[in-house]
Amino acid sequence: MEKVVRQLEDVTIRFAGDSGDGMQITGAQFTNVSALMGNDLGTFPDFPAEIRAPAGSLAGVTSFQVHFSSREIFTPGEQCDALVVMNPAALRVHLGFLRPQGILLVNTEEFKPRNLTMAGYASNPLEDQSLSAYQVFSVNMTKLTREAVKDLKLSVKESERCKNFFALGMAYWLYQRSMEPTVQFIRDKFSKRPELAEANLRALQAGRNYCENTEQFGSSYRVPAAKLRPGRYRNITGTTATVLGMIAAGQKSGLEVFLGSYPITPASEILHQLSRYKNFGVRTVQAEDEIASVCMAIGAAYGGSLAFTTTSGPGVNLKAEAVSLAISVELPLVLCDIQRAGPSTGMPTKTEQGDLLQVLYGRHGESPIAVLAGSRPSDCFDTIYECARIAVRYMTPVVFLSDLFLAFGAEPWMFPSSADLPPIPVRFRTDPEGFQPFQRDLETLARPWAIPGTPGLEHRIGGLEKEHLTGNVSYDPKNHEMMCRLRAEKIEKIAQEIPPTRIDGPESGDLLVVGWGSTYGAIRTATEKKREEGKSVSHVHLRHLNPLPPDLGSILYRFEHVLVPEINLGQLLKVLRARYLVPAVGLNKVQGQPFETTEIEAKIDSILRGEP
Amino acid sequence: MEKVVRQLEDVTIRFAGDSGDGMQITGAQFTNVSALMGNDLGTFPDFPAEIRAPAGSLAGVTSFQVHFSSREIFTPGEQCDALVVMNPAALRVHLGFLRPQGILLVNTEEFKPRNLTMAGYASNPLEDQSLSAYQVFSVNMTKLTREAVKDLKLSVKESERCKNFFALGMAYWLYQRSMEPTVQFIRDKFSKRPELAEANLRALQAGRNYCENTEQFGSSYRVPAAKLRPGRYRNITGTTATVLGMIAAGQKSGLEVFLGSYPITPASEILHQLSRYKNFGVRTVQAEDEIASVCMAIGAAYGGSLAFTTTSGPGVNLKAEAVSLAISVELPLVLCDIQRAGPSTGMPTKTEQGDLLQVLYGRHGESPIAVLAGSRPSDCFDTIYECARIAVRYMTPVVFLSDLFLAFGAEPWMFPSSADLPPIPVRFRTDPEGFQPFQRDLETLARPWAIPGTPGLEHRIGGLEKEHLTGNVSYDPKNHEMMCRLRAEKIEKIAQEIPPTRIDGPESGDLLVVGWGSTYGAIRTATEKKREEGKSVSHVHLRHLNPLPPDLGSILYRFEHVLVPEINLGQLLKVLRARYLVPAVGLNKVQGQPFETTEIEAKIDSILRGEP
Amino acid sequence: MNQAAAPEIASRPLTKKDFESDQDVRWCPGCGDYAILSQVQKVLPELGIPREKLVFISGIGCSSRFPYYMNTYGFHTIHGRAPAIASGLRASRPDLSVWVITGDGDALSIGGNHFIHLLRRNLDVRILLFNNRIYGLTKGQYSPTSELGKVTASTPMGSIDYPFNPISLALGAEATFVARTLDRDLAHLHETLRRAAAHRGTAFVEIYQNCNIFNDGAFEVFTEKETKLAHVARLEHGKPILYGPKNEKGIRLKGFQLESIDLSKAEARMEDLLVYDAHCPDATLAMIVSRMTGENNLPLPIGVFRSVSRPCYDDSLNEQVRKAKEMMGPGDLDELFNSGDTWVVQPSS
Amino acid sequence: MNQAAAPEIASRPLTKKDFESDQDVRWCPGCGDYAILSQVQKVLPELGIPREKLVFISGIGCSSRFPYYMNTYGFHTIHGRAPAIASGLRASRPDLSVWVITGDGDALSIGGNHFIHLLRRNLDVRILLFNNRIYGLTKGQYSPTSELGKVTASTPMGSIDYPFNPISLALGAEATFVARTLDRDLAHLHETLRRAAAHRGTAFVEIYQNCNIFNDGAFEVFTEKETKLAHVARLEHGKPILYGPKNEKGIRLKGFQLESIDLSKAEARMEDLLVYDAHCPDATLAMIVSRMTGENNLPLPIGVFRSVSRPCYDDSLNEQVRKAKEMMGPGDLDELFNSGDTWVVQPSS
Ligand SMILES: Cc1ncc(C[n+]2csc(CCOP(=O)(O)OP(=O)(O)O)c2C)c(N)n1
Ligand SMILES: Cc1ncc(C[n+]2csc(CCOP(=O)(O)OP(=O)(O)O)c2C)c(N)n1
Ligand code: SF4
Ligand code: SF4
Ligand SMILES: [Mg+2]
Ligand SMILES: [Mg+2]
Repeated sequence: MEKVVRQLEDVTIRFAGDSGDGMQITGAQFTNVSALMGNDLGTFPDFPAEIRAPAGSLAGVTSFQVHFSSREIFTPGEQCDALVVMNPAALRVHLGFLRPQGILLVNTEEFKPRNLTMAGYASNPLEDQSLSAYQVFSVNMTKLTREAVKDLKLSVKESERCKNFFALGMAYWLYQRSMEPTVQFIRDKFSKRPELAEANLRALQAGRNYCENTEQFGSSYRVPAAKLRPGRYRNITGTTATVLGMIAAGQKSGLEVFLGSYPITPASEILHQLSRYKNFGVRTVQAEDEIASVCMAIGAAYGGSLAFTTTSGPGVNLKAEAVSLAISVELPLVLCDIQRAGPSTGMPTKTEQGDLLQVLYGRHGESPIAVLAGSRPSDCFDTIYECARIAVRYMTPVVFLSDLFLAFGAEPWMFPSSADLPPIPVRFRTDPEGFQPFQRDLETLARPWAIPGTPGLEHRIGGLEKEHLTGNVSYDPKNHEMMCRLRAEKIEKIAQEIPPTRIDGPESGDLLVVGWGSTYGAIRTATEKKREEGKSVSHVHLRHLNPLPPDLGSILYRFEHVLVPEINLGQLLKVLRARYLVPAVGLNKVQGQPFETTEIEAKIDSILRGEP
Repeated sequence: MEKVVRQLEDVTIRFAGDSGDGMQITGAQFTNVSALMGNDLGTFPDFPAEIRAPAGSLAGVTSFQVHFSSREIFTPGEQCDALVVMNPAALRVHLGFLRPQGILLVNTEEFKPRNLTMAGYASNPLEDQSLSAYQVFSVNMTKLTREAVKDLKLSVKESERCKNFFALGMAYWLYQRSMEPTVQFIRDKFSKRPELAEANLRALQAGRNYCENTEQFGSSYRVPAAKLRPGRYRNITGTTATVLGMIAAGQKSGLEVFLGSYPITPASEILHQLSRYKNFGVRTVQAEDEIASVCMAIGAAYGGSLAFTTTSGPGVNLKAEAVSLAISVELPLVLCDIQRAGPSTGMPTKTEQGDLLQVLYGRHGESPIAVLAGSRPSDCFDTIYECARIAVRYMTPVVFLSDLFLAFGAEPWMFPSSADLPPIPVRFRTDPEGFQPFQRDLETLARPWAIPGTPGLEHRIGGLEKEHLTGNVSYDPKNHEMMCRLRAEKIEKIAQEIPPTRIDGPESGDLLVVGWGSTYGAIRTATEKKREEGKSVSHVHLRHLNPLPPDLGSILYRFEHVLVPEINLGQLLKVLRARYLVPAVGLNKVQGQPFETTEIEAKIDSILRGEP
Repeated sequence: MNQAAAPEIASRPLTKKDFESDQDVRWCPGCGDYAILSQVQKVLPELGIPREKLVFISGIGCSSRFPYYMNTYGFHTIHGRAPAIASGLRASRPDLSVWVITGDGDALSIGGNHFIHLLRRNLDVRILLFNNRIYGLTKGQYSPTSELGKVTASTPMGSIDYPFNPISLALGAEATFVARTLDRDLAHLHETLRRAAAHRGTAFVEIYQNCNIFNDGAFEVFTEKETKLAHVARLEHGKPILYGPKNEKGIRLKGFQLESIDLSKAEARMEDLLVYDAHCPDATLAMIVSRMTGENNLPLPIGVFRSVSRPCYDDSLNEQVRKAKEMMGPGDLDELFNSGDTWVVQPSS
Repeated sequence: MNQAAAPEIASRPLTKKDFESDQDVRWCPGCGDYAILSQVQKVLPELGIPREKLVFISGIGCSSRFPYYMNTYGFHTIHGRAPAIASGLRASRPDLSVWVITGDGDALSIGGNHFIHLLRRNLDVRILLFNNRIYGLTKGQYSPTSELGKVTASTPMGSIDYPFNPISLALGAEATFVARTLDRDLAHLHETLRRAAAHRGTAFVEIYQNCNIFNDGAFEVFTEKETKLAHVARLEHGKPILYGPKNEKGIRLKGFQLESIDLSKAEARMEDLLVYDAHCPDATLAMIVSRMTGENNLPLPIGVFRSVSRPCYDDSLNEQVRKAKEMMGPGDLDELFNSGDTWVVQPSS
């Protein structure tokens, strides 16, 4: 049978199954192949909070979504065009994300009464017409895999474990992906167990052949290469981008990188990855708790290291007192907050932007701090690099905000060459002549970085209020006010280096959508769409949240309406309204999930229609 | 010689000396006598951060200020009419607070080269004309005291230690105070050492006689009794008012009071005082740190106690994660933040209002909390009582904000009778029928308080997101949003019980001054003064900072200008601007000192003159 | 509420089933936590404490999910703080039986301070520490009980943190009851839980627990049939410390060192053996024995290391409250308001 | 920076004066802190460490004001966290000599967790704990070392918290160097500081310090001429534990109990006495001896309880960095960027 190949601009596919089903590897392979085929990409994995919940349970479902395209894209996709489910629980959890008429590839083997019950199905959805809105392809992948490998003398368990590659083979046929990179991957991965390599290869091939040969599938799809900026690319998650940014900042500043951390989802992965780069002189310490981890970083910063501490919301609470010390003694430090859904333990494996106000204001007294946020996985590299640069230039702690969606999401990154990175000049104070620990640089108001070990600069610092210039303890009323204002002014000074704000869309008009952090992709896509529809809608995405860009106020005033979409109940919104007195409104979602483009589009439409 | 007695409306006197000089007792006696004579009063002590710095050093100076009046007053006074200094260091530190032409009583004995040098004087100010702006009375109080007691066979040290009563005797003559209460006090205090009682009595009398008999003093002053509301009064500090409020809330709710605390200035005194009331069933625990102390309070609240935790700024940082847990599991708890000057250790013995934003926003995720602030020492009673009432009625943590100035300041309090206090009804859930741990009361959105020990209500709670009604762990996206919004709505509901906002001055006009916390007295005095001058200036002082009073917005819009004076860099200001989009401006002071009325007056004038 | 009350006896005998909640248990299949849960559910009916008087308080970690599975009162709190929350509850509610469930990370890393302070205060609380020598919930970082050199997600070149010995640490922190048991030795686990329940004061039980995902087999030699008898010695008060497949080995003290002797050998004498004393007021013996870790030809001791009586913080606190009421009379609010120097302002006529 | 370097010898011999800063010392007159400050300033010149290589890190408390008075690098941090800040500094700067100054509240109450973790990690840091058994700076609340029944500002009816024994706690936390000395015994203080300085690893020194304002005389029997000889025993490695005005008393082991014997009596024999071994790999002996507190007819031991060698966390960390560089070569940024699967997008022609 000759099959039709249709061309599509972009496709979102999601692989979902039990924790033991290998969905993460499957998704990663699909991603890799698509990257090598020249598509633009966005990916996002989704894990359960339980480590390995009972097989077949709803709690045990894990998934990986790939959005690949022949044009530039900014998100890992929202509604899926295709969904691969390995069992009833996966169907139950993920069906809601499949668009009407979407392709549903189902592994029928697991649709047995026990599993159906565990997934909360009263009847078998494959048989009760409840899936009639979709193009359902029911295939017993497990059985077909067993058969494909049966003469290899593997145990049943080992045989069946190859079924994810069967599913991948089907997906490869469906979207006309090249097999070669995955064939190579399997050969490498199982180089010590050739029989397993063979089994997985057969499963992959069998899946592909099944689609090619059976009548079930009438057409396949092609997504041509995208026109990306020429250059060398790699796929990168927000986490890896952050880690590389830390190392790059260390190399470019000539400082040794120190990380004090305590494991917490979704930040732990930074600790894991960074700890592998000791050959860059990187020191990572897993401390006894968050307080110790930030204190260790402060100790290292005091000693002249480029110090980081990584955590998520609950850890930021615990670090606040020590961050306040760093503000008071004016030492450089980057606090990375990889946000997750709160309050309290909340939903630790779900995303949120709930910590903006806490990092801005969550310390006692007047303790101003710089705050920057990454906006897409690859942007985490540039943002953390800039955080480090500001920290050492202004001698101040800086907060790097990211979130679970950014940290785990991935996209192609045209990586820079080290020579092109902005310099991070650091000069430790060494001259004892006229040294005063709190004498400030006129341009930045930074105090000198005078590290222990430097002869002649012996001095004392501490958390009590310090006398201007000398740094001696002072309870003088006017001095305290001066120091409070100087610390605030120093942070405000950072604004002098913020580049002009980029506006996507017209410079003035009906509506400006202002975002920060991981909402970038959804807002960008939605606002572009609206402009394509001829609407006067622009987009500003803030990297610098404190201080805000100096030109922001004048931009805001040029628009009729201002909309601030956030994955919280309106935090940047409060900041902008207080600062600029603009009647901005929020679009707020707190579901542990990113925005869907359509949600933002709908809000834009309603504002433009003049609805309240 | 016949001496003149002049009548004054009000007077501020400050006693200042070395830590060992007994200035606190002296001030307290002056206060007590003035109260019994019917004056209205405000007092404020000032301690150094060091426990007992070297005698004669600037760091060792301590003082006590008394403002007493024949009309109603609201502050412990600002510029002093009279200053008593026991040594050069005290003169150096406090002279700036004496008004021009003010009375300066100096103990000359200590004005020796060594002490002058320690105080940083190059020449003796008593001799170099530098005090010519004041009415200086130089008296060798130490020597005169020694002489007065010389036949009592005391050691020199013991004799000299009576000199504070000599100074007090002088002050009593100067302001025509009755001696009797202090005579009684001395007899009681030294009942076991009659020779010391005698010595102090002689010193007191000698001081008075000295003024009466020498030519040095031409006139004395009388401040008649004030027309206070009839009733029974006592003098009360903010701290004691807070402690009594806690006990009262316990008694009226029928709950046992539990305090988990860790010592920190200026909050420790609450722990000290409350721990003396075990006969009220009060349990106080000094925990190993702030985290443990709030966690113990949460444990006690879970068990059905009326739970408090007390601290200052740095401790609030540390408690944030646990407060977030209390918000998530919806347990009642009152967190008392007695603010001091930050950031970091800052100036621990100085006042500030620097923690408003931290208590509002200093937690991860969306974790809304109720916040109330006391405005004068006696108001701490009503405010903490209201905090406790809200906590148990809405099943939520509530923040009680006070500060060092309120905590240590004192004023007369017409105390209520317990019967007049608002009821605090509490009903623990006991009926297992239809029990759901997160089913809400329709009026308050509070969940039931179902304490361990209740048969049939066994259930589990925790910091993970909870399913509406059942409280089971839930990762459902829509449920999370619903719960976040319900928690926020519950806090907003409290607004339904906030009484109409009291406006001092016209209901609309040129300028509204909005304050919160300990700035009450200064703002009230300044705005009254301006109204007396015929200016259209009103005053609103907020007890409820979250939620804000429902009528506040409409009040703000009725004034041309809004001024928000704060002892910080503009925190309530941010909140009001963001919420109501009013172009309010701030008057900000961060010197570890309260406002002076004149500072507020000057700002009012400049706004009314249209200056930016 | 808040009156000290002897735990009432429930009206009908409870069974294990009564202690199972309706929530699906979500640990990995094969996790040692299952066995512990099951034994706790089996021990409770034997204690005669009514279900509503039982409270399980946990921190965060795989182990800390425990309370959800118990049909008693339960509170899954925050990482490391369960001992403090339990302290507040117990200090104010002497009628409740309070149990802390924690992990090696939860109790000894972030929660280390609350752990040692609870032990010294000796509130009447049980602490069950599930020691799997790894962070399970956060996917496999090393913990304060992980061995030196361990390669984990956060230590690609091996751990360089010298581990705590939880028993030694507890003894150094003035604990009054210290025990160790194993997830796989059900009878011993059962018995140890019973003893912990019987102790008045803080009862600390370290339970070796297998995490078959991130640290599988960490305690294998102590739990597998072939090796366990040769490597595990049960401490029994008043008896010599014996072990070996036929109890043919014993522990003898030589100076301050312990040594293993083979009783089947000629020169070895039973009388030389160390007779265990768990009730010794001094913790020294327990301390020496805690240093045996199943290595260097010495066995791993399990059982009760120490069990002595000392006043509980909660009892003392309640006693102070009682005494204050007795001495000063129950507080009267109006009297309280009206104390110190007061004065009257008369209505002006 | 950051290279391991043997502390250089300063160019001219330093004196006590060199270590005095220009700040006025602001402790209460008569406070024991003065004596400690002075001895530290006297010991330092003897160590041959250049001033700029010395860093004093403190928490919050009266004692923690210490760094301000030292003409070295100094960091007065936040309450309880000095051990963690010191750890970060030392882990990244092996060339510095790092000293932690702390109090009984700072180290054992709020800072308890960092304290025990520093000890187990054994970073090369000295901890001087000024134990006055009270919170001085916050005006007299009881501390974790205050005795039961103590009446303080926060315990009007007496403390009910059973205190820590800091030496025992440190030993239970795997400390490698543990010592005790007294503010009033200058020679002993001096010598103990010297030994602590010489230890490679975490050297913990508890210093009994009189707070004459809030807890005056807490250690009087151990410091006053009339009583001290009868109540204090000096531990010396390899020697029997003797005390008494004429060293006529000694300590003997009886089972696991220590007892005092009077050598002037007939039946007492010198050979029966416990010979102290501070270098014993096992901490048992130190633990037993730590239980003597100067009460019950037994003396208070002072001196070095334990001094053993174990790899330091900081050394191991630096070794891993060295090894990684050796194995993988010093990192190259461009290579790092360009790793994993990469692909090229060609300019469209
Ligand atoms: C304040 C805070 N920090 C970190 C975490 C992340 N966290 C959760 S559990 C855990 C460690 C769990 O280890 P353990 O106590 O040994 O329990 P196990 O999972 O092994 O049973 C960590 C680091 C958290 N939830 N909260
Ligand atoms: C986070 C925090 N909590 C509490 C305090 C208040 N505080 C300062 S020092 C101290 C205790 C001091 O006792 P100790 O460590 O024994 O030192 P000492 O003054 O006796 O030398 C306390 C509770 C603080 N500064 N910071
Ligand atoms: S990760 Fe380990 S400890 Fe956690 S549930 Fe799984 S097996 Fe058990
Ligand atoms: S309060 Fe005590 S410890 Fe503090 S300085 Fe005074 S005497 Fe020393
Ligand atoms: Mg564990
Ligand atoms: Mg102390």
